[in-house]
Amino acid sequence: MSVLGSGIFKGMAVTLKNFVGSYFDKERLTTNEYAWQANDKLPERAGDYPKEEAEQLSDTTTVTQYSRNFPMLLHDAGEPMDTVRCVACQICERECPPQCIYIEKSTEKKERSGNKAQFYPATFDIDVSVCMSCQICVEVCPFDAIVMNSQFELSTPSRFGELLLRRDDLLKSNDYYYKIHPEEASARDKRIADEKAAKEAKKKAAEAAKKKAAEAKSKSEAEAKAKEEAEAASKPTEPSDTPPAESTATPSTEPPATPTTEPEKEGSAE
Amino acid sequence: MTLDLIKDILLATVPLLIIFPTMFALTTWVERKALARIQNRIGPNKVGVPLTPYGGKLSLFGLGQPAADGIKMLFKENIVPTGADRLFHFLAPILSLIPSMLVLCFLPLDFPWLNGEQNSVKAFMLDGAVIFFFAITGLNTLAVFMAGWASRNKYSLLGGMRAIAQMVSYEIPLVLSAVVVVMIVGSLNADNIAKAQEGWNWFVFQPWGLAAFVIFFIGALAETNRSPFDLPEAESEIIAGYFTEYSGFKFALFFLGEYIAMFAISGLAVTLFLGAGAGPGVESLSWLKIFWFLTKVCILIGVMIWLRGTLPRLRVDQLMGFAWKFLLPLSILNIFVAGFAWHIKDANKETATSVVVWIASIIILYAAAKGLDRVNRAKVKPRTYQYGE
Amino acid sequence: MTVAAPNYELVQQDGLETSLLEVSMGPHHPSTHGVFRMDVKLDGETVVDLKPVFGYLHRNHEKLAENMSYLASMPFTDRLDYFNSMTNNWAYALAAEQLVEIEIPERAEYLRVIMSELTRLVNHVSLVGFFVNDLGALGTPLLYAFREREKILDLFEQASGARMMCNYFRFGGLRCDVPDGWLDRTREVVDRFPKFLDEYEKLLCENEIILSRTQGVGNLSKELAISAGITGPMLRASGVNYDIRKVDNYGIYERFKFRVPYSEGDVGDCYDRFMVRMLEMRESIGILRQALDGIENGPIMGNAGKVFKPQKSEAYGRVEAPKGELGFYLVADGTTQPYRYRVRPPSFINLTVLQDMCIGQQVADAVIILGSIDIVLGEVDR
Amino acid sequence: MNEVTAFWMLAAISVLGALIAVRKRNLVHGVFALLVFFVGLAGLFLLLLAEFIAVVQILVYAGAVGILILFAIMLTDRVTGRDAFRVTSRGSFWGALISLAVFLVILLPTIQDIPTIENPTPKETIVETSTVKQLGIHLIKPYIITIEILALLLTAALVGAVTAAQGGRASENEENNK
Amino acid sequence: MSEPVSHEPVLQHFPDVEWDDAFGTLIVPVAKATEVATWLRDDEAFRLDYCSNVTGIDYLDREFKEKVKNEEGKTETVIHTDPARMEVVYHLYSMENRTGPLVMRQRTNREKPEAQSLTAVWRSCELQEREIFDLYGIHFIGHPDQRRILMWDEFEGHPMRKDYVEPFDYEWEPTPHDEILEKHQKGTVIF
Repeated sequence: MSVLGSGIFKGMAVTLKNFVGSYFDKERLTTNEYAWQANDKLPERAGDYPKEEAEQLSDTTTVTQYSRNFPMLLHDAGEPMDTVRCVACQICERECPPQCIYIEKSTEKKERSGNKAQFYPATFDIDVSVCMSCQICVEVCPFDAIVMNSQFELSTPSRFGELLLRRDDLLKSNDYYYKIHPEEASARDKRIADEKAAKEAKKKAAEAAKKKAAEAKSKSEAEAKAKEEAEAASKPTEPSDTPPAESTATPSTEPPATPTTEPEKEGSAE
Repeated sequence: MTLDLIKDILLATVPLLIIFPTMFALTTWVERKALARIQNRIGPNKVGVPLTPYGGKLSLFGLGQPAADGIKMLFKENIVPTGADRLFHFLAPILSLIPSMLVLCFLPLDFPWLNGEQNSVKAFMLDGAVIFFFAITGLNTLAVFMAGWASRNKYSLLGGMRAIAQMVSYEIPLVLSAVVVVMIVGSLNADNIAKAQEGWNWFVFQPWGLAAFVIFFIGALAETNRSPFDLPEAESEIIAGYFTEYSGFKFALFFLGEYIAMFAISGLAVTLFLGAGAGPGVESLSWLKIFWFLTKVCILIGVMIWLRGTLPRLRVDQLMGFAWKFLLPLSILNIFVAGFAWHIKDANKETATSVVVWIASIIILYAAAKGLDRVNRAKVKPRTYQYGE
Repeated sequence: MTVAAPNYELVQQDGLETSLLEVSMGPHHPSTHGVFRMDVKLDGETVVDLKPVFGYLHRNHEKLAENMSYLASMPFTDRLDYFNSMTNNWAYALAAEQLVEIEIPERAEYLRVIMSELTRLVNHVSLVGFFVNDLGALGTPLLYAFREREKILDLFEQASGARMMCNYFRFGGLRCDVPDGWLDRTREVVDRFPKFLDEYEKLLCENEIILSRTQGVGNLSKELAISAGITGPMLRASGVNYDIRKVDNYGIYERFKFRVPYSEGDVGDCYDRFMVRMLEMRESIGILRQALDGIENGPIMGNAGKVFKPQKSEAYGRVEAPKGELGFYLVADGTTQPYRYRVRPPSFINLTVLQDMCIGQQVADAVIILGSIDIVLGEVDR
Repeated sequence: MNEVTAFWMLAAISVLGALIAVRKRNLVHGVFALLVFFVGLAGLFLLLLAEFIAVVQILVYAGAVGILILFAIMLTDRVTGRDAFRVTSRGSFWGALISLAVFLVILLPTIQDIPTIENPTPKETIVETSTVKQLGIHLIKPYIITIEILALLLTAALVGAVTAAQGGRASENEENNK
Repeated sequence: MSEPVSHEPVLQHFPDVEWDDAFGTLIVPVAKATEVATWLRDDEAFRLDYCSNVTGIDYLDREFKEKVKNEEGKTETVIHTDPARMEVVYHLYSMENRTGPLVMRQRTNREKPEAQSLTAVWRSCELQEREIFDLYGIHFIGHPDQRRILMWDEFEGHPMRKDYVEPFDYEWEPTPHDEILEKHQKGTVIF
């Protein structure tokens, strides 16, 4: 037999505890203010700024390093179009569930820094008003050319044009990628390097096998060399010529050595 | 003579018209802040006073929010639904504000510093102040009905019907619990009631007074449509009840009327049970009376906000049952308890009698409440839950 | 066996004619949990007739999926029951994995269980909040629930990059592994959760108003519940001990020790549905603890192959989603697109008995009965 | 600005309210006009310093009776009629004349007995004893029997009403049981 | 997985019922559907008291090319024809025995599709059959409340049918996505 109204009083005790607790207990008041609200600066669309500034700005528009919103195109250090990784193979376009990507292949091949000549995307549009950030394009890309950005403040006053991100809006440097998703970026680069090294080692091994008949004993040396090269390749690309002003710990100089296991590429890439 | 009359009228009404709407504005802010904190949010904290036209502002924990709300309400479009009764749709918010404003005059609030040291100013000096209060509060019902009927909306109509039934029902325990005080004091005059409680002789410190206060407070919650009795505006059931179709300043007037009614009824509760302006230091500084009075009102409002943040609402039949089957018998019993206490009062053996009165009253009232609760509570089987593998 | 919808006869008293008030509750009514409409006929405040109206959010999800590759409709399953994208993913993956034989790695199975039980916590805790909100509680319990839900959504975000539309499961495993330290953070959240549940129960379970509002409201008998295909907590509240985690033992659920709470009586009212969910959360925490203890490092993706192209066959995969049995029925015709793709949405079928439960109750009860069914319109309308 | 002005204003409001209440075909409008009349009357009572009567006027007539009528109206099917369609009965002129005559015959002597407003009773005598108290004493002392009989009657009526309502519900339950 | 139900007793009890081994399903003639369903629900051995899922399927006339190895070990293309038909698939479980599923089909023609409503047997069919009626146009004989459910009442056609052609979208308004879709249509990308 309970006291009359005891349930109500218990409930009121809980709310009182929460009321008082919200002033003292961080657990009870988990709300954070927007970064830009703290210093009374209105957010601007990153696309309105010159590239370097935009990349700095995205500090304030990134929530956590894990949040992934809308795809972007990666390029290595240097002039974006010279180092873009995308070869316009159009797999992502085909696999995109809401069909928001449009790619036009370039007519001629173009030399990339350090790589052999490849096609490049003449047009690469993503309609972010349709994109649902499902990351299937990232998953199916065989060249690690498309990764997820983390900008979410993309509201614009107009419905046309500005929500259709063009190729130049989408091109982002690897440094920027390191900045917004450090763990993921280093893991990805490590994997790329490993794959490259494995490939080269294989190639070397094959060559060595050919030469084996002639020079059997040089095999071990070649492998040691391959290993060395793999280590060299695992270092990410050099920083861009004009590094962001406030990028204090540029990850490119010293990549965070967090060996996160990155998923193998799966899904259909037919 | 005419000039004197106008001066008197102004002196009597202007302070009330300044104090209570200001308190209303602050209360909306406090309520939002307090509810936010109860719900582990921050609440409004941005709107402040702009310092220069080019930027920079004084936030003051979002104290500018009521002003911003008011401005927003003023400039919103006034929408009258097609098929609505335009005249009544317009009159209803005004009619809901007038009674709540009017009853403020019956509170024992006088402003001593306004008209010289001796002549304190008071709006009304009526013998039947308490009963006047209830009569005029009852008029609110009509405004609610008007709003509900004139909107030509089924939800509004349902809300209006609920509101009328609720207000009519809860007026009875409200009046009956006030009767106890009237009976003991022997006057309907608010000033006499206040005078009877000077010092620390607040009626809430009597057993019957405590019971009557609790009943009165519950009734007051229902009269002002506050949670858990906010059925006429239950947003999960009937959208916003009788003011579903109101927008802009008309809605603001309803809002204002509702909060002023809250102040008024809390003011009456303070007058009847919490010693009106009594408090430490009132003998030397007469204006402290007003301070204490308003402080007590604010505490009651705070409890209302707290309840709003905690409780879900009742159902219509439960609400009516609670008024008629629980509060009404209890308040009638309380009248007898008060009579009994008054009857055996003995100046010679004050401590002994008061102890007897306390124990007897509490036992009687609690047993009655418990019994009523048991009778009224719906019969349900006790629940047991099993775990299957 | 089937129980027909009860008929309410208007009582005519002494020739006094009364007419019914027809109210269309929805689609923009605040407590229909989305765009849902109930055509209600009222006698005073008593519900005489109630007809649910669906389809405001209909986008023909099934047709869309039939014109897409198998993988491409995975992100769209998130949008079915947007509170529980993980279990939706799992049900779809389960059906597709029956079409082709894929071995799922150990770690992936563990992570699937962890994700789905976290989802169950998210769903039940916010459902109870919404339910009390429907009772008129101004959102306080809901916001407490959301405070805890945010922590779990943060975990989802860390794992998959998105808070709600996770799109995390793949045929044969998971899309990517969880980041470093994720399991520790999960353990922290899981360890803190019972403390929150204690507070929540103190706030809600003894409140006299909640008791009197929910007990005896919206009764659902055991027979009708079984016949109408009610599943999930709602079925167990009606006194049937049936949990697909136990019956089907899909995934690796047979490794965990957990109990299925169900009501002993056959009342099956709103209070039972509310309490069964509260009790289920405690069991989910138990599963989570065991799973976090048992998980080991390893691969997270089986050898699904590059192209998902099953042979001509059909499969029906079902999981115990927080709202009930979520089933996916796939008919493959040997191409990369499913020939028939059917979702068996729990909240849609649970709505079958809405009319039966509401007739004779008050308007206010109709709202909380709808709340206790726990519907998400993305799933109902598909 | 004195009592006379107030009197005329209140009188005008009351008469206007009463007229509108009679003339309006929209029932709800009519009821609210009637309420205006009641409140105006209460104001007149207040002017006569009969504050308790004024309170009762508002409490009973504006509050209770008004709401009762409103509830009755809500049970009817058609609330509004059109003001243009009005059947004026023949001989309305004679009716008005007769009612005026009755009014004069019955009320004129009473009106003449009342002290005129220009010469009101001195304030002090009224303020001395409050009307509420006087009324209470009168009700308890000379009219105690009447009051008790009235109370009994009202209680009987209340019990009767409850029984009637219960009877209705009982038959309903029986029907449900069938 | 829960224990599957053996279909043999059904075939013995009802000679009209066929068993399709490829899909593992009973094919029940429309006329007998209610009888079979009631028996399945009430029979002590089955007690299939829970109808989980009701699905409509639309088959157009289709030709399948299948590469089959013949006796000589050579691959050979065999052409199957799949006749046009409509099917209603029921997934039946038993809550009492915790067994299931047993899959049951009613097969009907495409021109005037009709099937027996099993709402009287399992109440859970009520909304699902309404949905099939709405999206496939299969008429359920004996359904208590056969109206459109997901599409609006004035809608014409049955959108889930394989030969359904989308009408001109009168609610169309331009979006930036149109540009992309147009390019998709012009280009090689076909979904």
